[in-house]
Amino acid sequence: MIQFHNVTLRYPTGYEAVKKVSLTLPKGSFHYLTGHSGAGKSSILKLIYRAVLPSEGAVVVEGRNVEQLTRRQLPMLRRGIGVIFQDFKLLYDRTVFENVALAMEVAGHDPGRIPGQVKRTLQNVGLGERMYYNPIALSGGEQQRVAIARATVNCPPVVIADEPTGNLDKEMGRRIIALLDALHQQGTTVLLATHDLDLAGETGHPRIEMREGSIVGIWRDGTASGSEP
Amino acid sequence: MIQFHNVTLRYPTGYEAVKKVSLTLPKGSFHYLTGHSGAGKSSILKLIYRAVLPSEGAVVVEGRNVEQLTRRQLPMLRRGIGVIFQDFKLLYDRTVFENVALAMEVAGHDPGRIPGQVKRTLQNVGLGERMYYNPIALSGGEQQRVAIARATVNCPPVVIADEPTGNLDKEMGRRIIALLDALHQQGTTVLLATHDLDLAGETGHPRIEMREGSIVGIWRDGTASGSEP
Amino acid sequence: MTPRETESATSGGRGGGKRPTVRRTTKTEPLIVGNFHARSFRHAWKPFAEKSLSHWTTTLVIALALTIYGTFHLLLVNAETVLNQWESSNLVTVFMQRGVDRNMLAGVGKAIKGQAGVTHLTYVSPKEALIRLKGMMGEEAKLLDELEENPLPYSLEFRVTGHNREQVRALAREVGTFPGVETVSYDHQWADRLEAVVGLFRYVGHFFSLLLLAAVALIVSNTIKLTIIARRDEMEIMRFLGADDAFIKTPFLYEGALQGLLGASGAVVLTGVLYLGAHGVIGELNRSFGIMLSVEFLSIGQLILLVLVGATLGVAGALLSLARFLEV
Amino acid sequence: MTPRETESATSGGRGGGKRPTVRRTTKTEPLIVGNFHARSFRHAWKPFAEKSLSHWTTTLVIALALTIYGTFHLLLVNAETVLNQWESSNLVTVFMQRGVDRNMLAGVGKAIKGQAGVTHLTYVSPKEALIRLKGMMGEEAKLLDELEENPLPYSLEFRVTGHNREQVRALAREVGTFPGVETVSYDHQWADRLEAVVGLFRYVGHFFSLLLLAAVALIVSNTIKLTIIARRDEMEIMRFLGADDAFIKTPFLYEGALQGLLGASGAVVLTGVLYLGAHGVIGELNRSFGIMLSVEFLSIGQLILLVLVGATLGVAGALLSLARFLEV
Ligand SMILES: Nc1ncnc2c1ncn2[C@@H]1O[C@H](COP(=O)(O)OP(=O)(O)OP(=O)(O)O)[C@@H](O)[C@H]1O
Ligand SMILES: Nc1ncnc2c1ncn2[C@@H]1O[C@H](COP(=O)(O)OP(=O)(O)OP(=O)(O)O)[C@@H](O)[C@H]1O
Ligand SMILES: [Mg+2]
Ligand SMILES: [Mg+2]
Repeated sequence: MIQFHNVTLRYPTGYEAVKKVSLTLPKGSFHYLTGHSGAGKSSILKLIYRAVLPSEGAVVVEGRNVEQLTRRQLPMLRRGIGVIFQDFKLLYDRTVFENVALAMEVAGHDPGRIPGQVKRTLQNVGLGERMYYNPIALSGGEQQRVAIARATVNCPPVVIADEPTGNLDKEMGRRIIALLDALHQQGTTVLLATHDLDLAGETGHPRIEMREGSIVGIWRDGTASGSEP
Repeated sequence: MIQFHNVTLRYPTGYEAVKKVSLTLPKGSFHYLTGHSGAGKSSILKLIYRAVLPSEGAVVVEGRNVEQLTRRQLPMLRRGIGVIFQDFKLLYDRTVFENVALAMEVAGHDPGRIPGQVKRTLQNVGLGERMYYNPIALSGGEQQRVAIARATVNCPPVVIADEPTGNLDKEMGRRIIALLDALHQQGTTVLLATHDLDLAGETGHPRIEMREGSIVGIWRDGTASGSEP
Repeated sequence: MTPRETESATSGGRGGGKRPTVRRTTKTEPLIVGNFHARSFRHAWKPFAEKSLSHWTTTLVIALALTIYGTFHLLLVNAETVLNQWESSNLVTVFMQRGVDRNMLAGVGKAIKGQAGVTHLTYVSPKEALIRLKGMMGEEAKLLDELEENPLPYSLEFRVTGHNREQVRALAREVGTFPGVETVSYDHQWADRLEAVVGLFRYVGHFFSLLLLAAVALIVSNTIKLTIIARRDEMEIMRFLGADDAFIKTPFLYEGALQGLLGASGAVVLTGVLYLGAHGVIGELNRSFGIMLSVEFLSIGQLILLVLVGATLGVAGALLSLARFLEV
Repeated sequence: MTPRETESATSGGRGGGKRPTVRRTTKTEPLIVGNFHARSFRHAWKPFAEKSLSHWTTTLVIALALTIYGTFHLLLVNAETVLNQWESSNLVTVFMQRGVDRNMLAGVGKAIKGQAGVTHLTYVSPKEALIRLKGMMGEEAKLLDELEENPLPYSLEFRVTGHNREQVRALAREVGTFPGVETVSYDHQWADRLEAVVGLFRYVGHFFSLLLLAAVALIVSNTIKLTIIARRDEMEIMRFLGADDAFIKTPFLYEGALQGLLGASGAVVLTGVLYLGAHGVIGELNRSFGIMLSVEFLSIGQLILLVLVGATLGVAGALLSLARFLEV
């Protein structure tokens, strides 16, 4: 469960990217997060995995206020959240396999289990063939899928995706959504930021709409409801 | 004018990303380049600004075979081509203004003319307010627009755009297309790779469709024609 | 026709300092070593194994710095040895009172022999002493021919070993109280001079030693910074993936230690080469001074110390870099 | 409440080695300097101005290396000066034949004064000579009391300056042929010894000098590599924007030159400090040896040379890095 209590995020420039946002994402839910460019989608996601700290209010993940995590607890939080970054954040000096394996190494997994799990995950995103290439040898869309594989390889309870289909054609985009949906079926909490309203409308999941830092509505099955308290 | 004569691009992995492509983009034309993820769109663009050399065939830009350019001629070629990279390639240790100004510095423009031109271009993409921020302080879509500003600030005869709207909402996407269209009206040759078929269909410009490294058709005003000789 | 890439303007491309090559390995999968320290060590060793110029040149520079450090100490050690040799082979001359006979002389000789460290005791007869004096006087010796009677007393000479200057002085004072002894003389002018030279050396050496050790730490810190910068993307990503401090920092500590250890080992070799090379010059010195300098190499203990100093400075440099560049 | 960013795991973030700060400048726009070289210099100076630890520590390390280099030369220069002083202030003693009178003595003295480089000519009477001899003999002087007549001849002493050993020898031989001169003696044992010491120094010094100069080039190359790696994205991007070689490379050459120049300047200062500090020790040496060593500092020419060596090595290091890491 992820909760935002009246959260405001003011960047050092003074710009308020998130304004008094309150939000609850129940365990095992799947939400889209939409809004214009600069609406604050990425900022919301960053608050969850504590890439930024709220200026006001509290972000609570699995019952813990992220702001009060100690140095030793922060890594644990992040291991529980698989993040697909808008800019991928891949390592270009190692193979696709090693990029994905890193997530498991960092989490301290049994080394014997790593290769099998990494391969399975890469095959899921259609990159079984490209496993031992460097990401530099992949197209934009293929890199995006590596990022997806890395975020999901540890089967984290929460997956956060920032424009995971921005570089993908419709078909591949649908495949990725289906993949995240499958994780959701297994109980993973998913939050997916996208600017593609069509894609967000295709599955029956609720859509949180942002505008200029505020949540203007949550749409469920095509009907709007007001912002949650 | 940009011409591909039977161009094949084989990457060091042995993968043929571009297969015997012949293509003519007349001076002042505007083409979309579409295709699935991994179809070879970015590879076609890279061949034009000589980020990669063809394995077979010849790429001819403004009457010159790019492969035969000397060390001194390559920079001249590139100054004539404004590239919007799929991954932006911005510098995060300087301001938006400086990022865009760099393109003018590199091209050896009169320093007195630089600030005015840079500001005008940034205002065109809606970033007049964000000029003295670092790109790190911008949203994904805003960064994409900085990349667009940098590619166009020198008013190059050719503009090449790789998914310039991948991180933008529909509205902002249209604005960017309109901006590139305006350049096209002034005589700039534009080639725009995108996976967004809707967007590509909205303007009347021809669309080159790729599949697995080959051009499968060129669509003009909704009708398909065969690949050019 | 092979494909050509002109994509990356620097050899670093987007990856580390290494050109990102497209690997298509035949082996099924890369080795993932389980042990945390094995992993850290692998990461630390990687740039060395990949023949990173900066890592090896840094190692060379550290080796140079520690060689200079080691050489200074070698010189100091040897200068002190020389000083001690000079002192301990000090010639002490005991002049007997006029009229002392051979019996009394023998008694004093026996008493002297009883003292610790006394070697090479010789009796000098008045006749022998006169011949020596003539030798000393050279041109002016002729005037001694005019003496009717040999005016010189019996004397005794001996050398002392294993004594420092203070102890020699005490011994001389004691011998001076023996019955029949007129006066005791010994020479320490040379020792004074050498001590001044050694003092200069020590001054310069300590000055440079401090600076050099600081330099080594800074050089290591610089190379570590290089690695940190080259790996900053990796570290940022690892943080987001949930890596803890130990996971991120330990490889750098290993790298620093490795840097220092390799540098120190290089220094040991270089110092050795220098030592062997200096042998010829020292031989010449020996001939010139008419002495037998036996120059010593650093002891095993000192060598181990040198290597430990290297490793410690390496780790210190790594910590410096981590504190400075890895804000956490 | 101020906003807090924990975004970047390294201080480098995505930019250079510097934490990317969000600037909202009040000045209207950044200065874009037109001149190509001004731009290159600005870029080269930037890390220094930003107090980049690695740039300043590299500068310090270069300063140290060049200080050691400079100090060796200082020591060599001074050792050679000392050698020359010793030789040229060599005391030459001229013993006259028995029975030579004051007139003849004066004649010889005049002839000697006519020779180049002769200073401090003094006449030593037989009486004076006897007193000195007694002083030399110490305990054994008593036997001289028994002489009825002073057997010593007249003698002359003088020093020669500006002569090397060979020239002193030739002079002595010539004076030996003057009428009434019995024999001429001079001492060059000391010079031999010092020459051996200087030889050792020269050996060690040259060994280290070569290594140190190589080290300086390598260190510079390392720091330049640091900048290249930190700026590799920038350079790749500039290449794609159409930058030519000069635009990309010149700032690095400036940076190398700057690094070397600053290091060399530091070395000049350090050497100076060391020189002043050594004064005390040298004074002690002077007292101990009973000599007047006037230690010289490096000449203006040598200082300029040192700075030029620094700059050259800096540029060499930059070229090395560019060749190695900036594949073009
Ligand atoms: N580090 C930062 N410092 C200052 N301002 C920032 C920072 N990051 C983002 N902003 C600003 O906050 C606003 C929201 O940014 P955010 O990245 O959350 O937008 P977004 O909804 O993800 O947009 P996009 O769809 O374009 O990625 C933007 O206007 C941006 O300029
Ligand atoms: N440097 C490279 N080395 C080896 N293979 C490469 C390299 N770059 C691209 N490829 C491969 O070539 C194919 C075409 O890549 P390209 O980047 O042109 O695709 P794209 O059409 O731009 O796809 P996307 O829409 O996902 O960006 C891909 O399958 C990719 O894996
Ligand atoms: Mg975003
Ligand atoms: Mg692409």
